[in-house]
Amino acid sequence: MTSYRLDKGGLIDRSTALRFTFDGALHVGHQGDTLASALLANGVTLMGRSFKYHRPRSVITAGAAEPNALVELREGGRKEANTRATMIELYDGLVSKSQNNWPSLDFDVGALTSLASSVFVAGFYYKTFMWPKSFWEKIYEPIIRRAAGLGTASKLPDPDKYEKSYAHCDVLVIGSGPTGLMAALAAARQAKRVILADESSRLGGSLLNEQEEIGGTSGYEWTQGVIAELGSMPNVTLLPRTTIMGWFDGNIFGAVERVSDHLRVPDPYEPRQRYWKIHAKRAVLAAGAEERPVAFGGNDMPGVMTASAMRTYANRYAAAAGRSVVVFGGNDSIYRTARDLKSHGIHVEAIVDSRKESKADAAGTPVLRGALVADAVGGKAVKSVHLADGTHINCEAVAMSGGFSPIVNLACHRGKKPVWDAKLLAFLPPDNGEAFTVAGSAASRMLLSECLADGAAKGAVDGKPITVPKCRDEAFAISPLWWVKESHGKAFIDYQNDATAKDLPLAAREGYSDVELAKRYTTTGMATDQGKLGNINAIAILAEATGRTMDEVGTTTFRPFYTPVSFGAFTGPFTGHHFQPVRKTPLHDWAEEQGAVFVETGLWMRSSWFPREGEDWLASASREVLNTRGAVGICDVSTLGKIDVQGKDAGQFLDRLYCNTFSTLAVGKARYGLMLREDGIVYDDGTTSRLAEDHYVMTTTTANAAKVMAQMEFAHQALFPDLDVTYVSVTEQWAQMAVAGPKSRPTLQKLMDELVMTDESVPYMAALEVSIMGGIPARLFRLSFSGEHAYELAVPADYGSMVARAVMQAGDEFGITPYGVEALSIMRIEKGHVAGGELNGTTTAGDLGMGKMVSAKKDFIGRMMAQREGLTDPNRQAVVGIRPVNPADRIRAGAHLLKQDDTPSMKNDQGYVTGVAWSPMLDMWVGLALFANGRARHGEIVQVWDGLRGHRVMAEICDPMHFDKENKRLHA
Amino acid sequence: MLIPCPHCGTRPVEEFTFLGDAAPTRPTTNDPSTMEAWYEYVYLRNNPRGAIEEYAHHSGGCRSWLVVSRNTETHEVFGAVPARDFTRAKGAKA
Amino acid sequence: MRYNVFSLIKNSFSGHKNWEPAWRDPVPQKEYDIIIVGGGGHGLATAYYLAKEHGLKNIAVLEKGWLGSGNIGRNTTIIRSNYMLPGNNPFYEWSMKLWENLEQDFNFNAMVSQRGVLNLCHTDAQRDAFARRGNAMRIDGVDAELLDREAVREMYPFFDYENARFPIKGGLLQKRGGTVRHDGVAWGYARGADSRGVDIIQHCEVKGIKVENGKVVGVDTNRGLIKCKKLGLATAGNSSETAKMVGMRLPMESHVLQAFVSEGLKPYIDGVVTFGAGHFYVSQSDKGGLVFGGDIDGYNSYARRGNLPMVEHVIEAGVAMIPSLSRVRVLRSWGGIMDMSMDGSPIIDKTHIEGLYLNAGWCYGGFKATPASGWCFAYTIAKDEPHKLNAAYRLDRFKTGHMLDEKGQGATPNLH
Amino acid sequence: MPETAHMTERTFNRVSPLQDVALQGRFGADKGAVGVTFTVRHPMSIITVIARAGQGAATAAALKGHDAQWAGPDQYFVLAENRGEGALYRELKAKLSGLASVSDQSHGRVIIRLVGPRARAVLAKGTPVDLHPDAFPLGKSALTQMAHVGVHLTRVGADSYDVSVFRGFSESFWEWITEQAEEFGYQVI
Repeated sequence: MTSYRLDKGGLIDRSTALRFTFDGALHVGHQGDTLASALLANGVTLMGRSFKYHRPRSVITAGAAEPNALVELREGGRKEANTRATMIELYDGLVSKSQNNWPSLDFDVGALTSLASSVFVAGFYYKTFMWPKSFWEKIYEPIIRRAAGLGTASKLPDPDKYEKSYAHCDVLVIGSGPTGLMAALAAARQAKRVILADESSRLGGSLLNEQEEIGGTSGYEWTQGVIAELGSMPNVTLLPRTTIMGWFDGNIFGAVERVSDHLRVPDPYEPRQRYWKIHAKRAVLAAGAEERPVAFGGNDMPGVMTASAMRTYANRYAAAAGRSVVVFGGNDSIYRTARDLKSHGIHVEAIVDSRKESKADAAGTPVLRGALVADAVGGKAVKSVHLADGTHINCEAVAMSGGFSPIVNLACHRGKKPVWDAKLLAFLPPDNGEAFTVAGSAASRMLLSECLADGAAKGAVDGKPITVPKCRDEAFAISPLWWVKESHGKAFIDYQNDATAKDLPLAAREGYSDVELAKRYTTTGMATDQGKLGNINAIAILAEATGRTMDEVGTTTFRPFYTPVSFGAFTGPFTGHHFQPVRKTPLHDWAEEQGAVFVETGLWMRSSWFPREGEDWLASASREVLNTRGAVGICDVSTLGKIDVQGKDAGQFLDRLYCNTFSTLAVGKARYGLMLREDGIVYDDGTTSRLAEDHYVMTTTTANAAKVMAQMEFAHQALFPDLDVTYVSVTEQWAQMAVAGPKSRPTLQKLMDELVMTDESVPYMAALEVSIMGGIPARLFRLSFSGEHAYELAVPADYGSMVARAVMQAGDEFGITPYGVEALSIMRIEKGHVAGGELNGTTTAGDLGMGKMVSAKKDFIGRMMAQREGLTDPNRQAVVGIRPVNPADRIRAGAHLLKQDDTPSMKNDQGYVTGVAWSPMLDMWVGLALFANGRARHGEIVQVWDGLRGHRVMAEICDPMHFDKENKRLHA
Repeated sequence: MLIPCPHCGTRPVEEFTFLGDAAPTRPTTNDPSTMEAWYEYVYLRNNPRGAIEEYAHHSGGCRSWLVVSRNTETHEVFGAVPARDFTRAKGAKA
Repeated sequence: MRYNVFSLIKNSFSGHKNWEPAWRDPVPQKEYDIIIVGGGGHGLATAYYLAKEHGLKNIAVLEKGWLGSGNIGRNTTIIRSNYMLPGNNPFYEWSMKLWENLEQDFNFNAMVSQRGVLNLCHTDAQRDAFARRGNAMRIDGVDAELLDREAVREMYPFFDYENARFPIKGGLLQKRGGTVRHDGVAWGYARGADSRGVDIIQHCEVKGIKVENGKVVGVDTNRGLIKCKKLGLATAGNSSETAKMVGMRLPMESHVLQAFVSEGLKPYIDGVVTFGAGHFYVSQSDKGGLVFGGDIDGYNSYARRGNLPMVEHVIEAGVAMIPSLSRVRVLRSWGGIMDMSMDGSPIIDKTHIEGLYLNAGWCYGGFKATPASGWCFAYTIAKDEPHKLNAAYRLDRFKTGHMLDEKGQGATPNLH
Repeated sequence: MPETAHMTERTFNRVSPLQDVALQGRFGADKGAVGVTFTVRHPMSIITVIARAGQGAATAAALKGHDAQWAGPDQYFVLAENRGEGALYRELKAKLSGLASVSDQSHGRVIIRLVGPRARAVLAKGTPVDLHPDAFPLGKSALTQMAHVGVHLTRVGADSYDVSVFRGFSESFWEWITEQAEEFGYQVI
């Protein structure tokens, strides 16, 4: 054996040669290897450095619980930190780097912290770095932050894709070892819809790692038969490379399928990972058991690993952890470990069995009974071990086994705690009922025959059981083995966080004896493996230190995620511009033709301004205003919410929704309405038109359309269910355009099929159904947000752009212009109309100057609470207009208002500017503000205080209506 | 969490919007003497640890308001009825 | 024993075997002058300031679980004072000032780190709202800066500026905002209170409140009746359940808020940043984990755990803000129970029962308030009247219509 | 409705919001048969019918013979191809007078049809509804969400589904759903 690759055996394809690098060094492995097994086979045992002391580390496990062998995988935007080498399937061209070391993994300056490790005990940082005060942020903390952390994350966008999917099944089986395969088979043969998921690259679980016999053949051969049968059944979905990472309410399981992580880059059209939400009627947890390390000195040294890991590397990956091995533990599994290793030609120096007696067969290996490994000796690799009795044994590796912890994590994600079994020396899963059962070694069934039978039983709870194959069982007996106190060196409990066995008694001594406090104080169990290996040892040590039993100490809380999940998986395809859907109006194409600049308004894209050459937004918007007020303009207002309200009680229903009255509205007319919340605060506003006796169409603001719809549904269904009314959003059915300005009527007249537009036929606030352009059904409203003689024309959406073009053509002779929301906003501020800045969820009808609209004659939502003293106080801030004393001055939204001579302070604060606009009509900045007792203070000169932007001007409080106070233009 | 929508069948929580306890009843008069009752209706909640009947809007589905029976401590869901039926039943009892 | 580098080195020579407990594990006495229910941040801070500021001695803190097992131990560690309403702003700024001197005050390194809190904006309306807020801060002497897009890009060049659905337009920065090691706050206050004679009694659950003639006289606990003259309730998350013991219904609902931490990384993001077009905020702990959160799950809950839809919702927003997060892994999620009040603001007040005081309704803003909350609650209990800093946090404000609604969402607790 | 009546219905040039988006051709994985075939059903008549109080059964009965898809309690989408502008709306409004509210949504929604062996897998990437034939048989409709967008989903064949979304979201939704089909290979006809 020149390398550490065994001459034969293993589930690797020796005909392949996969080239990969680790810290720049080129190595070769085989298909079927993990990065960890390939490194071991190449004789590379130093794989990383620990968090605090920068101790040299190698693999401790061969699986998902690995705390030590974390690497930076891939490069550029695909770089991922902290990837467990034990879970990385080797591929040709793999690039990996060690982490948390400088200048190199082999020579790491950070390891100097080990010299001061007697100071750097658990929680030391809470006791120091406090003097001098300023040093914490300037000196201590930056050093700590640089030293802490593990890998370096990329700051480049991820080029790969991710996907999400739902799945439904009758039975979800988690884990595909002997238990899981039997459970899946039993359920599948009953024609249940089955999903079988396993985190490993191949199904088979421990049967891929161990030397077993089932049904007269090898465990591996047996898995191949079962997997083939399952694979042929249409009711079965097999999900290898899929980690079930959480169990949630409703028996919903979160899972991540690593679709392409075993490839250098994903295939075209394939995602890197797929996130599954699995709705399972029933689930069986067959996740197996985690072997626990033993706390002895140097139990973190490269070469020391769990016994099952060492077996797995030999059996599955044909990789030897060392040429000569000491096997140490307190249960019978150490004997099969020695046997397996020997079968591969690895020399086992001795079995060190902490128990004085054991019936297990050592098959010729020397056994030291009642003995303990106290320290591993070496540095970057094990050279020997010292036993507690002083015996010294040379070896290259140590296989350790403190026992087995059932992998109960998922079964505890919904709050129940595992239960200690003093005989089995394990925390058993809690009872979660039929919907989620635990089987096999995850339920502490330690014999293969028990696992097969348990899987078969729990896979099919009803109907005919399937036959359980015969198998060879390995005897199993266990005694406690947690911490070898005779150790001289550091004995690690939490490898990654460098929490040692001595840290726990210290925590207890200082008052942090509750398991949760001890965890937080020592950071035990807070590393990327979340205590999968070490927490059990911590509990045992804490129990002893405080004179409690294991169950009195108890576990910390098991929480999602079973293993860490990439942000990308949870994000799926909703990245970048696809974060949220884009909503386009029916006039979008037309607006684009007109050169619109669009702005995000909620999910909508609205046309904001329509610049001509050389214009910035202000120049464009100003021109649009002047053009509209001077002649005619057209604006896309399709985003306003439109709700069809029909039924015998439609008017009555609207009366309940709005603070003013709609049941009295004449057919063919529109009315402005103000809607309150039940707490008396204004919710929304808009016009509602009556198209027929039993048919209204409501409009809402763009921002509140969905909320208002939900409020209506609530009001009807939960509050007033006996009203005969229906309502449905028709927002998207209609393309709606405002046509405003003195030439709006002659412009629109050209489109009308029959209607002759006059003040009599289309009076102010008219709402008519009309026919345009040779038969297109349309709705014509004489409404005005701009303050001009204006209309809103609604046409079925597919005709929207066509009609808008026709309006443009019709208005051409008048010099029509498209205008956007910027111009709209300027005109509304000129006119003192309230919008989002004033409808801010804290203003009352009175604050907005609409107190008179509030009916006292009927019940409506918000009526009673609006009467509270705090909402009727005259000193409340009310909407006012504001304009600079010096017309050359600019005021800005968000500036606060102070009395003329007051100094800035919150006590002196009188209100703030809610919205401003450069008024091209008035040739100055004007605004609206919320101002204490505002309506009584028109004419007052105030400071507009904008300390945030270093700006302060004097301004006059005035009527909100800055322009055309008599509303003459409306009727012009 | 799965909610058994009486109209759509069982759907997951992501399709629903919640509005809290359905126990408070909107007073039926606007008489000034009922201010206290209105205040309690709008602001005070039992906020139980355990069983609750709560408003849920199937906003990502049929848009019906439901009253869901659920345990706030375990998130166990017992059932759901249309809010309309719940309100009528409450009215009938009163 | 004072904590400093010398005591640390000295103890290292004796194998750290001579450290005194940070707090005693006392047997409850039969009677106290003041009992605080809830051994979380606010309760412990209250006891600390009662002892320190008001010279009171005979005080107990009763905690049903372990010390700091509530929201003090499960929040995302952010401190800031970027409020805008007159009832809120001075209170939170006082809290910030207490944070700035806290560690020297209680001799415990809680790692107060003023790394800056940046709120991003993505629309003109948001920027106007930030201007209003920033000016409300500045007008009272609180630091605030309004940044434009390029200034944000300079701070965080790896955010999405090119392909974003909702482009970043700027942000509101409070440089004095930052993070504090949350457990350290609980432990520092506990140790400080204990050293001033306060009995901190863990695993002592209050089952009932004894009221005689309209006056509090004690509490029934799983360790028997404990008498008191004054009783302060600081049981956020469970406030309604505690108040029920005296027949009170509160204006709040309990909701679960999830929080998350990523695997440890080398320095990635320096300050605290809040996304403005979705529910996501993030900072990086000294240990290297990205600590982040978003919104409450939305349904009433006393379970300290949430569900996947909110996990997705939060992380989608995270990647929208920082595309490279895609390959970072989230390690752990957990949940805390929030008192979601009817206006998003808390209550620190007396009650209609003599000697009974209420500290509740913190929504998900309780951590940053810890020092001022304890300080004001201690004042309110000691003086039997609110301090002017917590004068607006009245229980009856909903009845009178004096809500403190920063977000303008009204009486819908899950929208605050 | 007799054929002659249709002859008098007026039609105008309706522009689908997907006109320049749903381009014909084969896309995504290019080996083997396509997994999904997409069609935009346009122009369509789509009418929302909501029964008035107590008229649920009568409304359902009156809709017999129409392509009426369930769209909520006592609510339907009534669909038809090749009808003139507003024709089906007027017809139903007359027919259901007093029984139900009728609102024209013909322009407000866009229907995308998916046909093919992988159509179900594509939809499962969006909706939590279990589309197994036992749970979602032919003719069944569901209101649900996909990719943050509310949809109305109907099984119209063994491996065929109609998905209807609000017009304004249709382009965004199209981008999402076709991307989900890339791994299977898809065509647009």
